[in-house]
Amino acid sequence: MARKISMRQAINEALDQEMTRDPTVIVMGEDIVGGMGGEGEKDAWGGALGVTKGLYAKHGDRLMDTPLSESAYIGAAVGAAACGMRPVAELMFIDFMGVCFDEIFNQAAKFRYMFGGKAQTPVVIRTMVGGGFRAAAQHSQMLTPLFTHIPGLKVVCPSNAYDAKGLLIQSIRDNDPVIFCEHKNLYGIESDVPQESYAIPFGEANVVREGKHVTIVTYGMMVHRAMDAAAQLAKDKVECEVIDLRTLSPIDWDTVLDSVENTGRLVCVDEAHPRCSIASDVSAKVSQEAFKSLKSAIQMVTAPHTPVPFSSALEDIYLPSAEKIAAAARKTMAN
Amino acid sequence: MARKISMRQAINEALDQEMTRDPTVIVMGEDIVGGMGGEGEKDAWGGALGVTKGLYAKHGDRLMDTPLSESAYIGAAVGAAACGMRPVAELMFIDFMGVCFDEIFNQAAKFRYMFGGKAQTPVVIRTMVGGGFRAAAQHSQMLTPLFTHIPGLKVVCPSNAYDAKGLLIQSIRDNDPVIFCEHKNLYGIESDVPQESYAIPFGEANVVREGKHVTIVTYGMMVHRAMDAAAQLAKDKVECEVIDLRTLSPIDWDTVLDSVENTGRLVCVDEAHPRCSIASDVSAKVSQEAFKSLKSAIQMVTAPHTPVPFSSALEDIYLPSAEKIAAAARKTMAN
Amino acid sequence: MSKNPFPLDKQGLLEAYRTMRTIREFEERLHNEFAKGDIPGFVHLYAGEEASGTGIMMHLNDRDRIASTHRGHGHCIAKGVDVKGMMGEIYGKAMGSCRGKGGSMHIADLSKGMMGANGILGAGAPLACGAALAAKFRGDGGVGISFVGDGASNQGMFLESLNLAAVWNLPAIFVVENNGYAESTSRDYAVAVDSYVDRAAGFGLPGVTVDGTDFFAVYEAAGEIIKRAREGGGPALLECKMIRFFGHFEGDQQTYRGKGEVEHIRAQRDCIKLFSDKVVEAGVIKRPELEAIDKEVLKLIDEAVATAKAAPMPAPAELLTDVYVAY
Amino acid sequence: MSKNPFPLDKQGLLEAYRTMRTIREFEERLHNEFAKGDIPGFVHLYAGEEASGTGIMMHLNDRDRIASTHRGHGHCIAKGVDVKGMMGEIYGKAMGSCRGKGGSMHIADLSKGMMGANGILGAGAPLACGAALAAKFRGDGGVGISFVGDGASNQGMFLESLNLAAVWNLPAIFVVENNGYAESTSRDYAVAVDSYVDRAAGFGLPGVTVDGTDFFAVYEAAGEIIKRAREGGGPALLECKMIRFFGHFEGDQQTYRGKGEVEHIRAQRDCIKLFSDKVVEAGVIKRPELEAIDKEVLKLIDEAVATAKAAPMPAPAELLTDVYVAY
Ligand SMILES: Cc1ncc(C[n+]2csc(CCOP(=O)(O)OP(=O)(O)O)c2C)c(N)n1
Ligand SMILES: Cc1ncc(C[n+]2csc(CCOP(=O)(O)OP(=O)(O)O)c2C)c(N)n1
Ligand SMILES: [Mg+2]
Ligand SMILES: [Mg+2]
Repeated sequence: MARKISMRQAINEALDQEMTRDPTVIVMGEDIVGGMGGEGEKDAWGGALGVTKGLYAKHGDRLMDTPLSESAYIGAAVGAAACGMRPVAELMFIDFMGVCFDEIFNQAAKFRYMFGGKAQTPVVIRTMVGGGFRAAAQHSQMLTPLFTHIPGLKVVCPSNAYDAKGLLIQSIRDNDPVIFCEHKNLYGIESDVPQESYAIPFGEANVVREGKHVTIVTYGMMVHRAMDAAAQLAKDKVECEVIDLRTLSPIDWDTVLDSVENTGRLVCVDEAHPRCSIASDVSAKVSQEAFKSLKSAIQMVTAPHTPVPFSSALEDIYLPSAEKIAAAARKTMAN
Repeated sequence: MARKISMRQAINEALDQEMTRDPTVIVMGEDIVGGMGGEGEKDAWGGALGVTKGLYAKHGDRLMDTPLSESAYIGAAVGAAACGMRPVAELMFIDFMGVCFDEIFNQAAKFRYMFGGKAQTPVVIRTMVGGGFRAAAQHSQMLTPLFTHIPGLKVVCPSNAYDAKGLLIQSIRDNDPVIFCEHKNLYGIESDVPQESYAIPFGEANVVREGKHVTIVTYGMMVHRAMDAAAQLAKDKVECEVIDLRTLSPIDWDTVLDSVENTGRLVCVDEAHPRCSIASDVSAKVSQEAFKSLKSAIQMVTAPHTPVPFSSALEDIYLPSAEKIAAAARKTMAN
Repeated sequence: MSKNPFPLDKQGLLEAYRTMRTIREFEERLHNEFAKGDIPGFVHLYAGEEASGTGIMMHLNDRDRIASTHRGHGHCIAKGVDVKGMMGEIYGKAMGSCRGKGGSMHIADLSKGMMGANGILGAGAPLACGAALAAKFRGDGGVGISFVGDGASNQGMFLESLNLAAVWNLPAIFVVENNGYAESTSRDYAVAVDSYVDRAAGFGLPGVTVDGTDFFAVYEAAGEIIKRAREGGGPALLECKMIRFFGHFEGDQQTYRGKGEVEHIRAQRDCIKLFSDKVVEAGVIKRPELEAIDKEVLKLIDEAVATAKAAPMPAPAELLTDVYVAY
Repeated sequence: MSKNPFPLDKQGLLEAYRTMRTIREFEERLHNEFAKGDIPGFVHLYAGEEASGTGIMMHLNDRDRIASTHRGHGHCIAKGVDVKGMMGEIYGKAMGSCRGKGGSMHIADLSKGMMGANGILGAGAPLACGAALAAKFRGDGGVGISFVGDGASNQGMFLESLNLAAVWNLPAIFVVENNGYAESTSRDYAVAVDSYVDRAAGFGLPGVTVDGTDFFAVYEAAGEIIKRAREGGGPALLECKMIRFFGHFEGDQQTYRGKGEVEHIRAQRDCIKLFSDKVVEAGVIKRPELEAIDKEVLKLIDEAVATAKAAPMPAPAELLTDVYVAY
């Protein structure tokens, strides 16, 4: 049964269903329950933005609030995963990765390879990404490229409630560590989501709009901006094909390359900074593999090479806009 | 007066000369002196691979050994930099960045921007990078792309003793935080280095070999592999232009683009993993800016998307080889 | 006029009062403006905790440095950062302390020794060690002070810093502002030791716990610790037990708090009330003198808000300044 | 036959001896092979420290997990990892414990509860918390044990873990193997507290210090702590004071050590000698019984080295297995 629910609810439902299905699934993080040790309501917060709210009532101590010690509890999730559990640890904001990255990239990501295939580490790290929240330089970053660079990690970034549910379920069932990136500006966005449990396989991009003139490749919140740009361009009879990568590692090169072989034109859109980004990664791959198909130079629309500014006046121009995406697409048409 | 000295000596000399010139330059790290608190020799180690050996005798307490607490002492270096010092902090291996990344990317890198230009953070982080040492998955990584992605950081990776000295001096004098990457396999390599102090500006790549057929862009140890490949190809009358980027952020696009406009062919070589790498970054930029000049698809030669394996049999094929680089260059010629 | 039993002269007492009132007024106003929807982003208020920052900062000068937290407004004001610049910053305006680029969580003024509020918990502790190190090298008698909450006292960066400061014998001071909560999580749940004196002792540091709602207790304990640090006596930890008037951030419903908790603390444990009553009862200051300050403070905050609201946004070109833009 | 005054029966004592001898022989042999230039990479030897790992591991079974350090060979052997596989791994061969992909610093065998040596100091502490958490959820009475050196006891990840284990009341044990040095830096310089019992107390953890060269002291202290953890009594810290026979890593000239230090400890503080003398003097075991074990161990190590040297390298295809290769 499909209903319209928000991405926040979809994530909550995925956690609920997987916890119900598999007793080895546990969930931990700062204030993911909330109210521990105090005199008021338990489950007072359900996470900083309420995503895990209500799960404590159903699953009790399998949700664990943590001290403010990301290395310790994310490392504990990694260790528990290596010992047969399937922990989902929340890193409240991806911006906090700097205090716990070792347990992610040197431990979780490397165990399987480093131990000759004799270990698996099915841990999921749920984390909030992205700008537009006026949350300034240390609470607004995208940082997906840093994780995508690291072998052994899988990196997921859904753009809507339906994908969020299916991809989170897949993340929990997957035997490798997964960085599950939730865009804080998408939590409230609703879409049709079946009640039943379902998993969306990794490495399958979604063609969210078909078109024959220009391919736009992106993920996360930028999918919506790309769709807006495509709608603008359609008025001028420029038909964009918009591809939502959904998972950045693994990445679905086939869908991207097929599309560019058709359109001959590509715009890579990334909310991350430009250098060594997902946008440059996709641009590089396409220019190498679809060289002969390209009718014009690939365009990139990214955040600038600056920290995220606080002021709304600056953050609004920091983030790639539909206008900039449309302009880039027009540029590929002009050449 | 130029003499042949090793990259190890060149780095030591740069530190020595800058410490002599500027009393605000201080140096800190684990065992960079060595022997503190014990009964034997002070300056017993001079760093894990002896790079800072002898400086303690000259500069005394301006070299500070640290507890095994990278966040604390690298953060202290950042804080001291914001308060008027010019600290050079050693992170023994870049692989350890996961325990102190926050102080680098959220603090040092962002102060100037976040504080509206009212702060500067002239800190240098010297760190060992790269493979070929049989040091396995947690002591062999390149990781330059992770730092290059971050706005506010400058990233340097010299390929020889001459550059190491001049770039380190520039790093210390620069007012932004600099990640200074020293390839552990290059410490022993000698080249002509003037005794006098000199600074090499950032963002100026070095054309280490001129050629008209194919451009090879790389940095660090791979410069030597690329030169070997170029020598091989020269026998077949294929003339490679080899560009040593020297600094990855800022990066010298002009030199790269000029070269590709001449040759029309590009091979990007990177010891890092392929996804969101320096190689993909350069490839993206060139395919966008020099689209019309390109005669064939850009080729990338990188490490695979796997952790660094321990066994020599595997590490040798893990690292990009001169043969692979030559094959890639040939491929650009074939199309 | 009766004899002054306090460790500060009348002028000092009035100054302390003015600082605390300014913080309180600043925060109460922000609370109201936020509720109207006028203020963007995350805002963490220091109301209720004024005695701590003020009692400590009264000992400092501009060459002493502090590294603050996400809950940094009070520290900024007490350290002398311009209030209008702060308000402008919180509104994201070009006249803000950081030209609108930082926001509430990143207000800094290096010229005042304020190294920044910080969105990353625990990150200030190493920075304060660095400030202390710089002071030590310069030999200027300056100190570096790091503030953390009870929650952040479990962060590795903070814990490592205690050890580093002791090893290097730095003039560094670690203030734990223990308000009983980290967001919605009680200190009793998350900090696995009853006394911060014991935690400090685990790193060879002397530790002192004071009632952080008692300005004088803070002032005296901080004075001793700071003096010792200035004289080369090394680092120390100071725990201020205190209370938070508002939610963790604006918007927090605070259902995790016990029934009547907020009402109780506002009535019984308001550090400014406690301070005022003491100085008035001792006959050192007259109530109208305090009320005169209240008025001036109110005017200052009114002006600050009005100025901030009216001020222009940063120009678009500001996006690409103050950083090396390599792309 | 005289009465056995030891906490282990004869078989147990012989087993302990065999484990310690195996570690010693393994490490001495590596030292020599390394000197010949046959062994690649960084190698950190556990020789001299055998009583610690052995005394602790004697209490464990395969469902108990340990997270080790860069100096992990001794922990592996004591935890039951196959010695030939280990030697093969150190030589980078396909028959190695990790099929040649890990090397000395990454030997692991999850089936034996060995979660890996670790090249990142302090990183094992959170992992051991995770193992303890898993045991708690399964209710199988298992424990998670983290080893760190004195140097690594200053790492944030380790310090945070002490608090986390206490907050979650985990069956986690933190063993500080204090050999007086972190590389060339003395513990007295880098650890700003005299007693690890105090450091543990700063996180609400009971702590115990023992002479780590005394197998029996380690065995008994560990036994108590492990038993308490198994029964839900929560985490603890155990400091073993010990000595390192060789340099930090192979190639270290050790000029930072005092004159005669190494000779002294080899002569006076060799944990295996101390153990042997005790059990022989007590009349529980006869010297020839130990010598018989020595021979068997020597043979085992001879075979391990011969096998490792003769074994084939991993096939090139191995480069791309055991990981998702997305590119
Ligand atoms: C490294 C890091 N982890 C988590 C957070 C999210 N966070 C912000 S404030 C807070 C609670 C802080 O509690 P405490 O340190 O007691 O300070 P208080 O808010 O009570 O002043 C948390 C968890 C953060 N900003 N940084
Ligand atoms: C996070 C991290 N920092 C630094 C190092 C480099 N390093 C390896 S061993 C070592 C010293 C370790 O000392 P200790 O913890 O006492 O263990 P020991 O070698 O004495 O057994 C250092 C600094 C590392 N591997 N990881
Ligand atoms: Mg608090
Ligand atoms: Mg040690």
